[in-house]
Amino acid sequence: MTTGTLYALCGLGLFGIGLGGIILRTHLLHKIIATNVISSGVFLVLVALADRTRGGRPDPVPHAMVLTGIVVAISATALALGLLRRFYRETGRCRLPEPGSLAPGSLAPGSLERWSPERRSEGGDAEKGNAEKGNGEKGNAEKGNAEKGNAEKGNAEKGNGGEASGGKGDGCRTW
Amino acid sequence: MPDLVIVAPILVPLVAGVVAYVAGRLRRGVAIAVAVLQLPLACGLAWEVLRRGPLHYEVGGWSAPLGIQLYADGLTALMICMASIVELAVGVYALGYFEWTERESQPSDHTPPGPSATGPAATGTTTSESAKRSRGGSFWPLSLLLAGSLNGLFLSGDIFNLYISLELLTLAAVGLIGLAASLDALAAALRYLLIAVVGSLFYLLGVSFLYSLYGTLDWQQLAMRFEFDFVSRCAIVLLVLGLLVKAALFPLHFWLPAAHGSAPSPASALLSGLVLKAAFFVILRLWFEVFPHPRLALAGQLLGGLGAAAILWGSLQAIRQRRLKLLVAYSSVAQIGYLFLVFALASDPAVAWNAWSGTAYFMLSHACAKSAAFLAVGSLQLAARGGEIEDVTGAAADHPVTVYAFALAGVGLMGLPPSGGFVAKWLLLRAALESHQVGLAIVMLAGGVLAVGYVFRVLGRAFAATDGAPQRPIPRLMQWTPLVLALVSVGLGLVALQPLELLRIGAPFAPSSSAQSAGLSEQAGLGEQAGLGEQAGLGEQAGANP
Amino acid sequence: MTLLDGLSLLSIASGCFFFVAGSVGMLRLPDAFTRLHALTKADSAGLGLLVLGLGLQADSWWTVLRLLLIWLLVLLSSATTCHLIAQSALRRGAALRRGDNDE
Amino acid sequence: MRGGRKTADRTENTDEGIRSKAYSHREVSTMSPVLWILDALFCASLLGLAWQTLRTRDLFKAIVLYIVFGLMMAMAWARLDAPDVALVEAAIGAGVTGVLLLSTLGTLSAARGEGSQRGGAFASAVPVAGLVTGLVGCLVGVLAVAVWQLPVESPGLSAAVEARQEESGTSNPVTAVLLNFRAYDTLLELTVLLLAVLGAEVLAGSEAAGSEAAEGGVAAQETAPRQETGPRQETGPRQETGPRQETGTRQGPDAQQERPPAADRDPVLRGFVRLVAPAMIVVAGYVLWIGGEAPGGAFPSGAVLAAMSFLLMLARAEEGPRLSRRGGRWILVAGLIVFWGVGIAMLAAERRFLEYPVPAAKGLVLLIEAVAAVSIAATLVALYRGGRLVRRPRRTVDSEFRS
Repeated sequence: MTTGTLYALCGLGLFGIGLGGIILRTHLLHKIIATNVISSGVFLVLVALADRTRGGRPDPVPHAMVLTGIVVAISATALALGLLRRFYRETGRCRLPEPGSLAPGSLAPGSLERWSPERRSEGGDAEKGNAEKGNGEKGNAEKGNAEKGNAEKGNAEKGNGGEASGGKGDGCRTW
Repeated sequence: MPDLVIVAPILVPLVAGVVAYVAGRLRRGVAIAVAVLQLPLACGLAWEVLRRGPLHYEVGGWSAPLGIQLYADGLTALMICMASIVELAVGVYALGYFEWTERESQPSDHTPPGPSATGPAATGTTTSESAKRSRGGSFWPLSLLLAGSLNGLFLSGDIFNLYISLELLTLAAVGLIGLAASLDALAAALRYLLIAVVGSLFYLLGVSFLYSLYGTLDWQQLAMRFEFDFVSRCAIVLLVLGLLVKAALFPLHFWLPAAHGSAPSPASALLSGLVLKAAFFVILRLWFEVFPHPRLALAGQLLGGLGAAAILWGSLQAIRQRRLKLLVAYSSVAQIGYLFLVFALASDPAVAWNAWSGTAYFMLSHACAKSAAFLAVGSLQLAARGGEIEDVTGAAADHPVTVYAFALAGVGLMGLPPSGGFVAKWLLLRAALESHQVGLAIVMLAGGVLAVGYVFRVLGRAFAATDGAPQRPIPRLMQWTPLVLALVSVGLGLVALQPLELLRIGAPFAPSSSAQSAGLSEQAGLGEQAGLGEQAGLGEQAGANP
Repeated sequence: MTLLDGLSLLSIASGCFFFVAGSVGMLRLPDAFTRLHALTKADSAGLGLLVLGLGLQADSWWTVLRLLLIWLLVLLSSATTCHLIAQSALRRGAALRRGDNDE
Repeated sequence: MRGGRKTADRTENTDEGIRSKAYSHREVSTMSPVLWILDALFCASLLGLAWQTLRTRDLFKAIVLYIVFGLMMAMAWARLDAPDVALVEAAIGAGVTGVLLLSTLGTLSAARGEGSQRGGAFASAVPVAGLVTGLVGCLVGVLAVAVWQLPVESPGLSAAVEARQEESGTSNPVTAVLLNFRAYDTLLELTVLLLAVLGAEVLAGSEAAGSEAAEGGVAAQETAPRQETGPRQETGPRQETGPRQETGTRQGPDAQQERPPAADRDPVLRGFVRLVAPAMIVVAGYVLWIGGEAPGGAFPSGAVLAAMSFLLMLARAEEGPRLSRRGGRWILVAGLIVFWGVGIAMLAAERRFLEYPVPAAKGLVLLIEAVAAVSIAATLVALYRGGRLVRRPRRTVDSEFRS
């Protein structure tokens, strides 16, 4: 086995580990790290396979490709982290809801509970729950503003009514 | 100068995107000017391709294995025309959209804060106001960069360059979804970003296998050197799997409805109309022009089967939706299914041309119809102050133009004559029947019937008697642009000959002229077989001597 | 193997020993401050010995100079980082207890 | 075996010292069993680190492990004769990514005043996890067989690159590929960076009622204005900043340590920065310049500059030259503008797009790289700061910019 093959296999291993991580880990920061592990793996395969050239010189083309790839990866990572911070700031959580459960129309009546409360307790720490509760209150207050934008009914009941309308199946509101 | 024809569709929007990023208040003007300019550029490219056959351009003057090659054939030209039409319409619509949303939300910002909004919140609103303006402003550079990346992807002759283009599209799409700033949009954008990045990495791993096997990244050289061995098959699986995620084929579509349903409407139109097509375009290219091999037929059947499943599943979900934009987004899931039927159909060489050209035409007409539908729905939603289908009750009375636009777009989605969707489905159906894949034909018909179902769910509400509250007025731009785009999608059925002739150039299948002309003349009701034959002959000639 | 090689080998080996010791200390020592102590030992002494060993092997003074420069920079930055971490640990009251996530 | 490849054929027209540093392992890379075992150990530790990174529940630990992983990757690149990649991986892959991850973790855990945050459980029950592991394992297994079956030698393009090296205007083959043979890729790559900045800016800046809110139904869950009450607030560092954020830049890589703004009165850090920052500028210039001949170039150089900026921010010494927001934007896109400008100039000179005339190639490559390095550094800083290079706009600039 040549060095190239060895490192290519290692890259595949990283690819697999990252893939498992992105599927199985729930915390978004973990998922983002996992994508970076996957990309490291792919880059390693790319260079390691091209390491086996005839002439004896390493092939610069894959090196350039990996350089490009690293830059693309950091761009995507930075964007994902920006999204995560924003998402956290607005929801107090670091996990994606189940696909579709947040999309208001497709939310079955019971499905909101399916992911919010149990996930909330799953971190195992009370502080998080508190953080979210505080957040939720703030969210309600805030909703007053948002809905004024919508409905131009701009009065106080509307702000409070947000909670009631949450029952309509709107995933975000009951937080 | 003919060389410029192939570079300009990439150069102009990308440079304009950079300019729009720094230009401050000029950005809107820049964006619109470029959107208008792109249409003649795309037509120029199509004309050159028609005249000279497939075009090659070596960027930097380095020939293929070392440098990057741009390549334009009929399919590329058609895609670029498609993109420029949709981008123009979306750009014009967005002018009205962002101006209007800013204007509409401003008064509420200035109203005295309610009991919930205390002092700090009030300062918060001023912050938010400027943020909002700049956010509407970010649409322009993002959409320009998106347009440039799309054209770059369609023109690219290099599989690594395709990877970068795909990533550009992903990041631009995420930015566009993020413009909506709603929580749904954030979650959808995050999910889309993670999934799309992993998809790209699958693709890149496939690229690395191919490169280490064949020592080239140029797909035409790859096509010449390609051997169907085990490693290559692994590479095919990786490439196609990565792209399937981005094209949202049925079991991998789960990110799509939320992402397209929560983006701002102009962005949804771009994403559903164009970005999905880009990933599919790459699969189409690679599958039929790089890896064509009889033993791919089985995998093709699998993809076709998934496509059929997507048609049924997406349509049924669309019918079940309560929200307008999700309905349209699920319709995209279904329509993507039609595109994938080609992999099952084209395994029979006799019908391959019909299936392939039908699919390409389907991309074109679906891009127009779906974008029009999203734009129309966006207008209706704004007018109705709500995104539920219920909310548009009676919209036809207040906004007849918009409702009419949605209906026309629906005609395209359902594939009724004389729309472009009809031509495409007709070609696909013929291919299915002639290759005795009756199941697929039935699914196609069922998909059409189901599309009638979901389109009429909206139309039914729109035409229902209203219960009083009149809807808000919306700017003219936002009423007429969807209508024009929808008219284009319908009109595509009447001018099908020219695009199909364009497609012929550099096509992977020699058109079996008898089936082709018979099919076309029947559906288009033109009956000028002789003329068509002539045109076809010309097209072939043009293709032969570039 | 010349004397120079031998010296170089010795120096590199002892440098590696410092690194191993530093890592073990990092893992085994009970609180932030003692761990920092272990780490900076590895940084300064271990790296210094490595640089010495490599410098003996270098073929030009220019290279030796650059190796020394590297060492100097690492010394500077590790001292600063150590200072900052210790300060922040102090402020957080993490002193002298087993911290799981302090450094 | 890699024994066959040696340095004999390198055109040695550059500083011998650098060569011997950068490629020194080549002499010993004949595949001896000892070396093989070392390689295998190295790969195993890479895999182990990745595994631990994704397995641990403590996110802080995960990030630190990831940074270590990135540094190990850099060594792997060096081992694979890819010193250019090693430089960029160490600087960007490990360094900047690590900074971004840590600062994000800071924002996340600052909300709860904790130093670290639990990563939470795995997604699913054991059978599902088993299924996923099995599937991924199968995929990797099949791919491994494919890798195993690859011919021992790959065709590659090194010969082609070597043949045209003379015309490329640079004697570092990787730079030649990046900035000449495949310059178009690099141009698009810079566009990717711009898109990331744009996206980050959209996300960080859009605090307001979204357009969808006006559109109606789509639940516009609006964020609190920044001055919210609630548990997140008593924290020190905040990462996100709106256009008016006045709190400056307390957060740094160690933001989660909840440091009061002590750096102002911290003489050690200030002294260190004062010493190191100029040196880093010199290094960045050197790396850029040497990129024409040896490992280096715009990306590592930009990363060094960005690292310097992070340091300056950490020491709160970043005031420096005053910039308007628009000025910041110009810096961010300067690299792209020059790159496009060169490409278009070539078109105007009746050449192909990005086809440099051979005598001018060296100068053009250097020009593009120099400007690109600054833009890359600016971009990395901007990504760290939520899409803006300039954090504290003066009001006038802000209002002027509102269109």
